[in-house]
This record gives sequence, C-alpha cells and structure tokens, in this order.
Amino acid sequence: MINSLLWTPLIFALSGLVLPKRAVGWWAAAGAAVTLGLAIALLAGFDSSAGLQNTVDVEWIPGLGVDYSLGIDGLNVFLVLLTALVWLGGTAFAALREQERPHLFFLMMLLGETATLGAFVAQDLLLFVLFFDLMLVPFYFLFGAWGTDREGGPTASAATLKMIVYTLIGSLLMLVGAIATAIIAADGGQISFSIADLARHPVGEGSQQWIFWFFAAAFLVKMPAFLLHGWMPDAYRAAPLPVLAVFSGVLAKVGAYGFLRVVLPLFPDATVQFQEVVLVIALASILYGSVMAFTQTNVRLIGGYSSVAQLGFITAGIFALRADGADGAVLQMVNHGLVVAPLFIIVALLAERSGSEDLREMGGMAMRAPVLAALFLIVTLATLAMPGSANFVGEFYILNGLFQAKIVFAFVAISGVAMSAYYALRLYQRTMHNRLPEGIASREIGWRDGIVLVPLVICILGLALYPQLILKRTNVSVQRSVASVTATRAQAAERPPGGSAKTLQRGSRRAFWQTPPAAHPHQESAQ
Amino acid sequence: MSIEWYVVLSSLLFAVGAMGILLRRSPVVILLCLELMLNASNLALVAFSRMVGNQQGQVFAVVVMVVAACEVVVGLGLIVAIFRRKLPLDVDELRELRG
Amino acid sequence: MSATAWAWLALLMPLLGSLVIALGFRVLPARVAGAIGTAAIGLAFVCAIGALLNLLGEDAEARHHASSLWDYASAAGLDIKLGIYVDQLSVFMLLVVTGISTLIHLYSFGYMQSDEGYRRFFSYLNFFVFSMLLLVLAGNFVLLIVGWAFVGFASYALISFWYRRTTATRAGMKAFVINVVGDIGLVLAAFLIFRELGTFEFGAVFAKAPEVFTQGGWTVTAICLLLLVGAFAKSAQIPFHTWLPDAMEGPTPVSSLIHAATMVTAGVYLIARTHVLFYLAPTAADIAAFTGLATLLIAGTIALTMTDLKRAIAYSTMSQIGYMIMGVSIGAYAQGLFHLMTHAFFKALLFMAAGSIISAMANRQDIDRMSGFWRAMRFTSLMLLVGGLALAAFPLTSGFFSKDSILAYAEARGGMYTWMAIGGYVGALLTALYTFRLIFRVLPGRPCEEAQHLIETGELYHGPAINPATEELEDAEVGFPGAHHHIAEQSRPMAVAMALLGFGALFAGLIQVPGVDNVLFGFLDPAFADSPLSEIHPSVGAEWRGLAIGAAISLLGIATAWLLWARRPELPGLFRARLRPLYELAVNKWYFDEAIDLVIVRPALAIGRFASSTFERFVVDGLVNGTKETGAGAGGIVRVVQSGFVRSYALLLIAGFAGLALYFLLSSS
Amino acid sequence: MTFNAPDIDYAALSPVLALTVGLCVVLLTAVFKPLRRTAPGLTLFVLATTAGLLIWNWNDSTDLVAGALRLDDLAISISLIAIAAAGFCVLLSIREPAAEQAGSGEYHALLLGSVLGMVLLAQAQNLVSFFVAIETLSIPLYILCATNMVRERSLESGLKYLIVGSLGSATLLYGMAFLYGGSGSTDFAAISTGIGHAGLLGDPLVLVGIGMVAVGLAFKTSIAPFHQWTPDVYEGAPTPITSFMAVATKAAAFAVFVRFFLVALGGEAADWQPALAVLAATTIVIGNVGALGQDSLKRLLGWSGVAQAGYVLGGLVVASEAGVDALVFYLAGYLLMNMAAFSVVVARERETPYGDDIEAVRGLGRERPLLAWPLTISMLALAGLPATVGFIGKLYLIEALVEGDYTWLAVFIAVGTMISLAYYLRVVAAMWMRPGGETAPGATPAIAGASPEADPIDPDAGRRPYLVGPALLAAAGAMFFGIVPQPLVEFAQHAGASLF
Amino acid sequence: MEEALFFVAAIGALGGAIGVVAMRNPFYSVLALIVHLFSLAVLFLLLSAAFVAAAQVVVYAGAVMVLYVFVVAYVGGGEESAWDSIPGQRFLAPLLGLAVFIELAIAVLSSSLIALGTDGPEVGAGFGDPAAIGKLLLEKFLLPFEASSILLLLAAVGAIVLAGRRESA
Repeated sequence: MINSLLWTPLIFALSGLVLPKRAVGWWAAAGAAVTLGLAIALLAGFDSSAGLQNTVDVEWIPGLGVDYSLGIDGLNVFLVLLTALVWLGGTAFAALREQERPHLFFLMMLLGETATLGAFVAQDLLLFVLFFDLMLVPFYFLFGAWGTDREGGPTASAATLKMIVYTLIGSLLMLVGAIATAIIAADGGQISFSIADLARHPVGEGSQQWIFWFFAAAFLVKMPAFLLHGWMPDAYRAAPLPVLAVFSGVLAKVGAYGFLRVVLPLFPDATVQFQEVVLVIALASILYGSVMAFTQTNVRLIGGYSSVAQLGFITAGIFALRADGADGAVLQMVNHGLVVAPLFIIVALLAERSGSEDLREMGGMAMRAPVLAALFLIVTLATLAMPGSANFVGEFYILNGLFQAKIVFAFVAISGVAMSAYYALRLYQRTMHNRLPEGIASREIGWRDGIVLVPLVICILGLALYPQLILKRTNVSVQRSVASVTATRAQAAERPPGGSAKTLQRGSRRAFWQTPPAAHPHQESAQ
Repeated sequence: MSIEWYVVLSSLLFAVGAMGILLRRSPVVILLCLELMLNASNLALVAFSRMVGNQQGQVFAVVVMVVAACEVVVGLGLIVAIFRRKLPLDVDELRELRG
Repeated sequence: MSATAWAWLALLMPLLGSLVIALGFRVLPARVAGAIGTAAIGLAFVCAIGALLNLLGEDAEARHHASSLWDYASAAGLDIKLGIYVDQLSVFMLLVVTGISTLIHLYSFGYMQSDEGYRRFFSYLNFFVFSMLLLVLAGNFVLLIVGWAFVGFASYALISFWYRRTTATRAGMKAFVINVVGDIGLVLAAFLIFRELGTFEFGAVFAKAPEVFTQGGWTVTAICLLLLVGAFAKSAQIPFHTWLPDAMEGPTPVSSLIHAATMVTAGVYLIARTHVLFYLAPTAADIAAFTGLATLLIAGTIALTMTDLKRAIAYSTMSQIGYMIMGVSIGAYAQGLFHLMTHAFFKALLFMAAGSIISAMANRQDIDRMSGFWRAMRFTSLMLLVGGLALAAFPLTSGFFSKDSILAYAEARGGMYTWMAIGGYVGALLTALYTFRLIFRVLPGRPCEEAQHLIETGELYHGPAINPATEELEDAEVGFPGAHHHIAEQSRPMAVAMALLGFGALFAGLIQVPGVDNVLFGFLDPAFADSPLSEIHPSVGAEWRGLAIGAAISLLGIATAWLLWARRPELPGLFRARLRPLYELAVNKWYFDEAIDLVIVRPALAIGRFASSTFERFVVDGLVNGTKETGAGAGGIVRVVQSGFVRSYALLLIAGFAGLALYFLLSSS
Repeated sequence: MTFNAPDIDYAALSPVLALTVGLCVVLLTAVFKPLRRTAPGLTLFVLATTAGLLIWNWNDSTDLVAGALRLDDLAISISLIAIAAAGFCVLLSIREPAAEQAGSGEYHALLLGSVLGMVLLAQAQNLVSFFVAIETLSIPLYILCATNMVRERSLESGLKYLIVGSLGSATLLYGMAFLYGGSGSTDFAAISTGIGHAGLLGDPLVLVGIGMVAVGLAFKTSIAPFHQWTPDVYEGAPTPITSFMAVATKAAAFAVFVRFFLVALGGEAADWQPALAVLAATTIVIGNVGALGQDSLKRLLGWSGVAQAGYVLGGLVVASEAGVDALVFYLAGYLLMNMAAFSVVVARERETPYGDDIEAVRGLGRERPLLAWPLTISMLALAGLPATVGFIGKLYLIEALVEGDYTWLAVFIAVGTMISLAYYLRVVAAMWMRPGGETAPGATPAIAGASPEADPIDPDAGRRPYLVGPALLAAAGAMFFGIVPQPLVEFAQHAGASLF
Repeated sequence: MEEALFFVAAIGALGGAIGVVAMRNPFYSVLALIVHLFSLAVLFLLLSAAFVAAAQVVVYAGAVMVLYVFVVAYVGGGEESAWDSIPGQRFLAPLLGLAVFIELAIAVLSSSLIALGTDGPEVGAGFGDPAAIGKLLLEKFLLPFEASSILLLLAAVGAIVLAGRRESA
C-alpha cells in the first residue's frame, strides 16, 4: 500500500517517457491522481488512536545498518495527503500549458513527488536524509531549465545553484549528524538507523548539543528561516510557477516536519536547552518575513516572504514544546501548503493576464473575473489566517501553546498576525481592485484552470469547516513526539539532567500530570 | 667507521639531489639529479644492509639500479621527443598546463 | 422546537441566502437575488421571534441554553465545539439585528437597483447578517472571535464594495486592519482565560470566574483590558475609531446597517456578555466607561464641524456608542442595550434618509451644497426629522428614554459616576446641536440646484459621477456606483422600510417608561442577575428628574441650533473665527489619523524599507555571497600556486615532505 | 653452488602470468603489421582472462613467491577495479589519435604493463616488490601521457609526470631504506615485528621513514600538497589515459597504502593517523576550491579527483576494517562515476572543436541525451547526491570516520561536498539549462584552436557504440549500486576482512 | 686506513653531486656524475657490497652514462641562463635542501637504534659477493627480479615509442 503510494509517481514518470509529447503531461497528471487516490485510501484506513501503522520494514543495506522502513502516523498522514493533492494540482496546471521538453519536465516533477513522499514516510533516519537530499535534484532541474532568467539579476541556473548549494550545506551536515546519532546510540553494538530505536535510547547530552544543530541547520535552511533565507528570493523569482506552487507548498514543510519527527524525539535534552534560541529565530522569521512581505512589489516574493513568516509560526508552535502548539504546527503545515499552492497558481494566472508580476503594474482584475476574484479572495483570507479558516485554528493552537509556554514570545509572535492581514489584503487589492491599468486584460478563469484551482479551494473551505478532521488524527503522534521533551523538562526541573532512559520515563509520567492543562491520556502511551 | 657516517652522507647526497631538481631547468640535468637521489637511497640501503648484516638491502640496491636505468631511458626518450617537436629544452618553458 | 433550534435556523437562513445568491450569480435575475436576500433575513427574524417565544415559555432563571453541532477543534486539552449559547441577551440581539437587517435589506432592494454589483451586494449583506448572528449566538470565545472577524470582513467587503474607488479600497483596508488588531486583543484574552480557567465555553467561564479570580486581581483586569481592545476596535471607540468615518465610502445602506445599527454595537454586546469578568475587574470597567465618555464628547465636537453628511452622522454614531459603552461598563447593562436598540432604529433611519437625499444630490454628500429639500422631498425630510428628533432625545421619542435611563443609572450609582452622568448631559447638548445643524442646513431654505431640478422635472439630477471624497471622476463604465440611486419618494420598498423604522424611532421608547412599564428590563435583567451591579435601580422619581433635565437640554440644543443655522446663518462663521484653534482641532478630527500615522504606520513602513533595501542586500545576501567569495578567493589562490612550473611543484612536494618529516620528528619519542 | 628455487603457487600467480604473457603477445602484434588491428581486441581478451583468473582466486589468500606477494581479497578487488578501468580505457582508445601515433601494439602493451604494475602493487607485501611494482605502474604511464606527441601539452604532461613522479618515488625509496634499516627486513610483516623487537616504536628514524613513504604514496594518490601534478597531467594526457590514471592508479596506490600502513606500520598508527587526517582535510579543501571555475572538463575532473582522494584517504585514517571497506567501496564507485564522465568527454572532444572545454557539452541535453544522461548521473554521483553510488560511498566513509572518532574529518567531507556542488552542477547546468552552443565547424573553439595540434574531428563520435556503450554502462552501474548497494558493500567488506 | 678511504670517497661523491648541480653545462654535469658514481662504488666496497659496487660501475658508469653522453651530444648541451623565471625558487631551494638534510640527519643521529653507532656485525667473506646476491635474487627476490626485467622491456618499448622515428614524422 504505502509502497505503491511511494513509487506510483516514479513509475508513471518513467513510463511517460515513451509517450508522445502531447500525452505525457496528462499521463503525469493521471499518475499524480492515482497517487492522490492511494493517499486518500491511506487516510481512510488510518486508525487515529494507534501510532505508527501500515509500516514496511525490510533490510536495505544491512552492511551499513540502513533499512528501508516506511510508516504512517499522525505526523505525516496529512502531509502525505497534502503532497499528493498539491502535486496533482501543480502537474495538472503544468499539463494544461505548453511545456518545452515535456518528457523531462514531467519526469522531474513526478520524481520530485516520490522523493518528497519518501521524506515524509521514511521511518529510518538515513532513508529520511536520503530522500531529503533527493528532493532537491528534480527541483534543481525544474527551476534551472524551465525557470526564467532575470535581466539584471542572476540567470535561472545561477539562482538555482545558489539554492541547491545553500540547502545542501544543511543536509550534508545532517547526514553526518544522523550517522553520528546512530553510531553513538549503538555504542559498539549493531548500528540501527530506525528512528523508533534511536528514540528509545537517545544519545548523551554532550553529543546531542552539536547533532541538534546539524539537524536544525538542515531544517531551518529548508524552510527557510530568518537569515538563512538568502537563497529564497532569487530562486523564487526564477522558478516556473506551477513548480513553485508545489515547492513552496510542500518542500518547506519537510523541514518543520523534520523537527517533529527527528529532533524532538531524538534530542530532547538539546531541544529543551536550545528552545529559546530556536524560538528567537522563529520570531525573527515571523516579523522579518511579514515586514518584507508588505514592502515587496513582486507577487512571487510576497508569497515567498509570507511563507517565511508562516514557517516561523510553525516552528514557534513546535518549539513551544507543548502538545497544543505542536498540534497547531502540524495543522498549520497542511493549511499553509493548501494555501500557498493555489496562491502561486493564481499568481500564474494573473501574470498571464497582466503580463507582469509586479504589483505596480496590476490592478482591477476582479472586473470581468468575479469567479477568479472570489477564489483568490478565499485564498487570501486563509492566508491571513482569518478566524473561521483552518489556518486560524492552526495559529490559534500554535499561539496558545506558545502563550502557555513562553508568554512574551507569544505577544511578539501575534503581532505577525496583524501584519499578515495587511500584506495579504494588499496583495489582493493591488491585483484585483482599484482601476485597471492600460494593457491589462481582465479575463475570467477558464474552466480547465478552474478544475485545478477549485478543488484546492474547496479543500480550504472544507478544512475551515472541520479542522478537527486533522487535529483528531494527528494528536496521538504529536503527543508522543512532544512527550519525550516534556519528560526531559520535568526531569531537568528536579535535578541536574542526564539520566538513563528509566528515569526519563518516571520523569515523563510525572511531567504529564504536572503540566496543566494539556493533560491528556495519550501521553502515557508515549512511553 | 660507524654506519651513521654513511647514512648521514647519503642523506646529504639526497638533499643535494633534491636541491638540484629545484634549481636546474635543463631536463637532462634534472634527470641526473634524480640519479643522485636514487644513488643516495642506494647508499643508505647498502649501509643499512651492512648494519643489520643481511643482504636484502644490497639486492634492493641492485633492483633500484635497474629501475633507475629504466627511468633514465624513458626520460631521455622524452627529451628526444621534445627536442624533435622543436620545443625548448627548459622545463620552465613548458607551462601551457597550469591554473 | 427548542430555542436553540430556532437560533440555529436563524443562523442558517442568511448563510443559505448568501450562498444561493453567490453561486447563482450567473443565472439569478437581479431582483430575484434581492428578493431572496431580503426573504432570508425576514425568515431569520421569524426564527428569532420563535426563539423569543420559546424563551418566554420558560421561567426567568432557566432561560439560557447551550447547544453544539460538532467538535470544531478539540485536541490536547483545548475543547472547542461549534456551539451556540442562547439566553435573553443573545435573543435580544438576535431580534434587533434580524429586525433592522430585514428593513435595511428591503431599503437596499430599492436603493441599489441600478447598481451593477446588485447581486454581490446582497450576497455580502446576507453574509454580514450571518456573521453578526454568529457573533451574538456564539457559545464560546473561539466562535465569538470567528463571528467577530467575519463581521469585520463583511464590513471590509462592503466598505470597498465600489472597489474601483481607491478611496474605498483604502478605507476598507484601514477598517480591516484595525479590526484585526481588535481580534488579536480578543485572542490574547481568550488565551489568558484558557490559562486560568482551562476552557473557552461561556457557561463554564462565567461559572468558574468568580471562584478563580479575586475582585480586582491583575489577571482578570488584564483579560478585561484585552477584551476592551476588541470592543473598542469594533465599536470605534477612541483611539481605535479612525476607520469608522472612512467606512462611509461604502453604499449608504451599508453605513446604515453595519456602521450604525448593528456591527459597531458589538463592543457593547461583548462587554454585556462578559459582564461577570468586568464586575471582577472594576479598574478595567472604569477605563471602559471613561473611554466611552471621552468618545461621546470628542465625537460630538467633531460632528459639529463635519460638512460631509454621512461622516457627520458617523461621528454621531461614535458618540452614541460612547453612551452605550459607558452604560454597560458602569453596570447599566439593560439600559445600555436599550439605547443600543433605539439607536439602531433612529440611526438606521437617519442614514436611510441621508441616502435618499444623497441620491437626489447625484452622490454629492457635502451639506454646504444642500438646502431646501423640505420642498423637494417631503417624505424623506420627514423621516430625517423624525430620526433627528429621536437622536436629539426629543421628549417621548425613543432616544429620549433610552439615553436618560443610562444617565439616571449613573447618577444613581453615585460617586464619580455622577460626574459621568453630567458628562453625558453635556454630550446630549452636543448631540442636539449637531443633529439639528444638519437638519436646518439641509431641509429649509431655497432649494439648491439639484433639489430644484427634482421639483421641476420630478426626476433625479444627473451630474457627472464623481467621488464625493476626492472630487475625482468615477469611471462610470463599470456601473457601480450605479448611474443613479433611488429616493424614497420613488421607491416603494425604501419608503416602507423607512416608515417602519420611523415608527420605531418614535415609539420604541414606550416599552420602557419609568414607572409605567418595564417590558425590556424585566426581560433582560435575569441575564445579568449574577452581577451585583444590576441590583442598583434608580428610583422612579430620580428617573423622571433625569428625564426632565434631558428634555430641557435637548430642547435647548435644538433651539440653539435653530438660532445658529436657520435664524442667523452668519453666526457660525463668527464663532469659527473666534474659536479658531478649537475649530481647527475639531475639523481635523483631533488629529487622530495623523497621530496614528506618525506612531505606527510610518515606522512600520520605514522598517520595511530598511529591511528590503539595506538589511536584505547587505546582511542576508552578504552571507550568501560572502561564502561564495571566500570559495572563489581560495580557488584563485590555489590556481595561482598551480603555476605550471614543474620545479615549483617539486618545491611544494619537498616542502610538504619537510613539513611532514618535521611533524614526525616532533611527535617522535 | 646450489640454490633451491621458491615453490610457486601457479594458480594464485596465474593472473600475473596471464598479464605478462598477454603483454608480450600484444607487443608482438606491433611487430607484424597485419596484426595491428587486433591489438585492442587482444588486450580486452587478456584483461578479461586476468579478471576471470582473479575472480577464480576470490576468497582465498595466499603468500606467493617467497612472500613477495600476497593474493587476498583486497588485492583481488583492487586489481579488478584497475582491470575494469583498463578495459574502459581500451574501448575509449579506439580511434584515439594518441594510440595511432604510438602504434596500437605498443600503446596497448604499455597499458597492460601498467596494469601489471598495479596488480603486483595491489599484492605486494615486500618492499622490493612494492618498489618495482610501483615503478612498473608509473613508467608506462609516463610514456602513455606523452604519446599524443603532436600536442605539446601531451609531451609537457609526460615530462612533468616523469620528473615529479621520479622525485616522489625517490623519496619513497629513501623512506623504505630507513624502514629497512629500522627493522632489518623488507617483508611487511617482518618490518612490523622488527620495529617492535628493536623497540623502535616512535623512533625518529622509523617515523621519518614512514613520513617519506607517506609522501611517495600521497604523491601517487594525489593527496595535497603532493597533488600539483594531477590537474596538469590529467589535462595534458590523452583522455583515455587520463581516465585510466584517474581511477586505476589511485586504486592501486591506495591498495598498497592500506596494506603497508596497516600491515607493516600498524603499530605506529597512533603517530601517522593524525598526520594523514590533516593531509586528508587539506586535500579535500584544496581539491574542491581548485576545481571551482575550471573550464577544461579534464582539469575539472583532475581537481575533483584530488578532492575525492582526500575523501578516500579518510578510510585509511581511521585504520579500521570499516575504514578499509569504505575505501574499497568508494574506489569501486569512483570507477563507475569517473568512467561515465570520461567516456562522454572523449566523445565530445572528438566530435566538437571545443576539445574538453565545458563549451563542448553545452546543450548536450537536447543534442545527445544518450551522452547527457551519463555525464549528468556521474556529476550527481561525484557530488554525492542520493540514489547514486556516490552517496552511499560518502555515507560509508562518514560512518567509518565517525566510528573511528574522526567526526571532524567527516564534517570536512560534508563541507567539501557542498563546495563541490558548485562545479559539478555547473557542468549539469551547461548540459541542460542553456540553449546548445552551435557546434558548426568553423566556430572559434575556446581551447586548442585550429592549430596544427588540433585532433581530427569525427562528427558522429557521439554515436559510436564504443563510446556511448561504456558511458551508459558506467552510469547505469553508478545508479544501480546507488539503489542496490548491498552487493558492492559485501564486495568491499570481503576486501576489508582480508587485512583484519 | 678505512677512515681515510671513506673520507676520500665521501668527498668525491659529494663533490661529484655538487658538481652535477652546479655545472652550467649539462655535459660537465654528466662527467661530474660519473665521478660521483665511482666514489659511491668505493663506498659500497667499504660496506662489503662487492657485487653492488661492480654493478654500479658497469651499469651506471658504463651503460647509462654513455646513454647520457649520446643524448646530450644529440640535443646539444646549451648552457642555461642564470636568470631564474620563478621568483623565490633560487632562495627557497637551498633552504629546503638544508632543511631536508638536517631533518634526515637528526632522524639518524637521534635514533635510539644502537646498531647505527657500530660498524655493523662481523660478516663472513661471502657477504655481498655475486654468489650470495644471485642466490637471493633467484630465491627470495625472484619476483622483483623478473618484474624488473619486464620493466626494462617496457622502458625499451617506451623509448622506441617516444624517440623512434615514426612513419608519420
């Protein structure tokens, strides 16, 4: 099941190579659709009370202790769904348009999907790292070969190169970190990279401290977080929009996901120790991203910087180190993906209509395109986390977690909400409202683009009506991921840290009774 | 006459040979300097073989001579080829490959 | 059917209406859309009545019910249901909102006819009603916030309804952002409440609050202050009021429904709803009260100098809400809500009349251009007058009773609250003044050009379509704002709506006449029984004393206004000359916009500019390019060393050997 | 006088014998004109036979000819790598102008000679055979580098290689002399015991000896700062030879590096480990930054080869079985990655006037997908991206390093890889991301202009099976072992096990 | 007696070496090398390595040097200009040479290997004579011996490839 989910895109991609130019796009879209179907089936069979489920675990490189082990749990089930959904959108949208060298394009597109899915479902630390790095390859091609060179700026391939090198610094350090974790944990014994095993006996505190940063580097760059986002503007300007939709919609989340999946369970001590540091980075991302977003005039960059801010929220939620914050973070990952992808697709449509991607040259496009305007409006409102949208619930959980954990941070973070309202509305108004400049055609969205866009928007609305759909299923796993940390925290509270796994457990159970009010039966199962 | 003397002498010769390679520009002379170094090694080998009282070192030295001869042959062959190509016989002039 | 069921229905109706109109915008004929919209709200009103009857069927104490559909977002200890809370308060609000909305829909049905955006308008309007109902019915803070934000959005959408107007879009943005600030206040308050009480449900919160919080404790005070941020932002109280005047960019029915009758009074509702908390935090309550007082006075002075018809009325709205806020904060819950209701009637009416006149003026709103409409538009003028009288608290009109009930309570509570009462009376004087300033400048006198044209041809004057705010030409190609709007005289629906409201404005006060009857308070008071402040009741005598004073003041005000603007029109000029600084202050709206611009907007933009132009370039890119440069630089060095001289290679080799040998010599024992 | 000849295990010696005989046979073809054409085929046959014999000996380890050699899995695996490289080289040499100038027979004979040297070197466990083997490896290469005699660069590279190379081997030899003096023996095993008995652990004499041997071997494996010949020689030499050198020499030299340092000098590990670690780190940095902004593909690969050598050396630094495994694994992978790249370079060099300049592969993606894909894969693999053997190789090395408490070196590998992306992906970008530069004859090439030196252009070299085939094969291998690495891992582990 | 011989030979070897490096004209360098080789041969004899000494004289002074002389004569021993094209090389080379020598000398002298101080153990008359060496070459060092023969063959081939006249040329 999970195997077929993972490899379907790749299979379609390869088989697509033999098709004629015109067909390949639709074949790819079909592949993405099948994947989505599988993902939905996966969700349907998902048991929200259990932890890891329908797992696959076979030896891959026994010589190196690497296993091919996959699994679904609350942390990733919806991210998988999101991936499949957004990819279908992006692929279909691209299929609607004339692509040069379509075979290569869709090959890379679907390869990207497989890699991303892999990163989400991998349960073996090394497999995770592998897919994490692999994700970049197809996007290197997609950005570089189909991107737009900017006059006065770097060429597409230069911008992309920057992105790859920058994001790989982190990933490679992460590789070292991962191996170090496994080896230290094994100390002399049989090396295993299985995340579950590693979480059972975490490495000593000293090692945690540097390994933590090796991982954090990878994830923060990927998001990207403040000061590490240097690759983002150029890459975003260069990227072809349908690709950018999936990239910004999904890949950024892998970083945040990594924190929950790997960092919290494996390096609890370090996590507690560096909580403030990461939170500061997160807040900086929120504020800086928002501020940049409302000064930019390039629509892509507004999207890009708003993502920086949003990922800042997600990170903050995770590093509140409370179940509610983390729940919110997971929910918000899905929301943000669901919002950003259509946003960039809409940007593409607007660019087609106005022949420009600069706010100053846009406007008044709602005129003859009420439907497009309506869709855009919904997306905008979701982006600014309008109460009543799932994004709001996400941010509400995140901020509540932060508020209960570190009240001051919460107050700073929430100012980002106001700014988001401003830049999101600004984007909407400057494009759709006011008077129509010369030479801009206000055209209604065609039904074919509609097929791509409307389902995404419907998902947004659906979630807005029933965010519980996600919260209910993620909660258990999130509790586990956070439990290890709360344990450490409680224990740190009692005596100087650095205890064996046994004391950890005692500490954690105590912790779970102590921390009000997030007391929750599931935390027992965390041990 | 203790072995040290021989070995130190050999190292001195070795150093001189190395210095020669660094200083001279005519490929022929450079080859000669290489000979110097190999011979220095030979001296050391023989000295040591005397010291430990087995003849492996001497055999080694013989083999080294053969090898040295081979290097010379090839080296000189190259020099001739270069000369045929009407290229200057000066290693400093041959620096198209760099950077 | 239970009260909650009725409430759910009432909630459902407008939503359906909005969706049907929105989705069917291609197929539905305009008027049908209008009809659907109006009908939906009408039905909602019916449901509201159903709920009311249900409630009346039970005994006073048991008149509160919670009901929830499904878990909205419940995880990790947070338990948020999609639930409503029905009690006297919410049902009262339900009635007011649906009632007024129905009439205004009816009015819009006529008024907006020639507007291209007709369907969109009704869809928005219905959505607004839905949001408002959600706000008043919400059963927990989260849902309250949702409704709170929805009305904010609806108001944004309707303010910038004519989105070709840059002024309109800008105003919309302003309103939305300020409202978001309000939302944030609420959200933070909710977090704090959750931290202390571990729940968001109204019932639970109000039940636990008295046990957990100590009277005047800092936490509860903080909570209340945060709630106030929300309340002020929504109800346009100082210093969060600047969006309201700009909001007049929207079509007049919008101003009348959202920015006069319903949404802006949400703050009042909020305070009334959370009165338990406010009782526990007296400091916060007093702050609220004073803010209300300040707003009502300041807005009054500004209203005196406004020459834009709608903006003048908007400022009067602010000041009236000031009364209500003051009322509910000092404990005059029922009284405040009473004023909320009457104000809804007469203010909506005023706007309608104003709208009708503005249509006649071809969308001009400048009162300096207006005069003599009494002759041109009898009915409208009459309605304007009725509204004016009620607003000026002319004896026996609705405003007369409601306003004075608040002041009487303040007096009765005594202490500094007496002074508040006095402030309130001063405000009353201002009210009468500015109200009748408008009336005397618009109705009597020689008909202006437009009015004349109407009298002669019986048709509306068609000037060039211009934006009243900026005097710039509209691009009429679009069809909205419509080529012309409609006046009550020529549109039955408008007339009906106005007539009904007029009736309400005149006589609604009679349901609550001191010593005579106690319909409203009798119904509402049980809802506030848990706050000792609701025990305070001014004696009937005191009430009538207050009424007498109120009557005197209002008459005095009207008389003065007559003197200044009808009898001796040159006097205002003189005053203006005398009191130049005061006048400047007022006419520049006390420079609030400028202040906010200076303190918040400019710094933010400056930071933004710095970030994008300087920081991003030098620090962030610096980081990237720095690494790149280092690499390239190192590469350069390496390649220089790679000189191509075989002898220098040999040199390096020997050097390396020497180094290595040295290392080994040193490490040797 | 009487002497008793050592008993010779011909079965185990058979690979060496086969090579020797084959060498002579191929040489004979040079003499008889009619047989000229058969040289490549014969060479391939010889190589195949040798490989067969080696595999036949897989899994048993024996001392040969009075302990001069030791045939074990390490030796076999490395020899196989060298032979495979040679096989590729033979294919790429078809129609190679250099081969024609040197005469096919001589050319291939020399190639086989070099291979013989490598096979011996991989087995050597005695200083004398070690030295002879390493010379047998080098001297033919000096010649082969220079064989494209019409090009000055070829001669220059030959001479440079000869001079610096001889300097290196002289140093090596002198070091051997010291070690012999210290231990009184020339057999690896005896050396380690001898040093122990004489109580010379950590004695300056021995240590400096080690230092000099290290220099000699570091030179062969192009470890910085003894690397400088590498880019020049790689660029100047005929491309097929470059490809052969890049892989086979490194492999063989590393084999003896490992054997000598672990078997003979294992006792001194504590002393030489840090030194080698530092060398490895410097090599990684220098190699990678040196490759930045290189326009000649061969030169670029040369620099990258330096960097890769740095990675591989890590496997020796930790002096552990895992380390050796990783080292062998990486070398095997390196064979595939490099061969894919070089085959493409050869093809483009022959069909475009740009020589080995990066211009030559511009727009390759559209023009010649069958060449573009192998080059792409090899670049990604060299850059260590996942789903290629390069990634697994790095993984293996890092795992060994971390286990051996050399995590900081692992971090160096990571950083180095990061830098390396900058130039590897530049090549990929040139292939896929720009419109193809027109390769019409007469376009002014960037390098080796229309000078008399320029080799003849073969317009459809890009379709020759003997060029495309190897490229595809190697690339496929590089991907296959990236996805199914276990076989190669076991192969490497056998090799490692034979020393411990 | 032995000492005197050693010093004479040592000086000869050293002088020859320096001569090789110092002579401007390759031809003289070759001659200097011959001197060097002969003195080395003497040293070998002192170290009771008769066969090596003989081989030294025959192989080197005989064959190899002749080869040198021919080549020098062929390519013409042009004097190389005193000017050095690599800045600093002149200055660094001697320094490095010195450094290398000092390091090696220290390594030898500070070594704790007692035997270094001695004249070496008593050895029989047969030590280092052709018979002994030959025995070793055919027993223990059979393989290197054979291998070096192959090496010679390859070198010869190489020489032909490089220097031999080709049809093309």
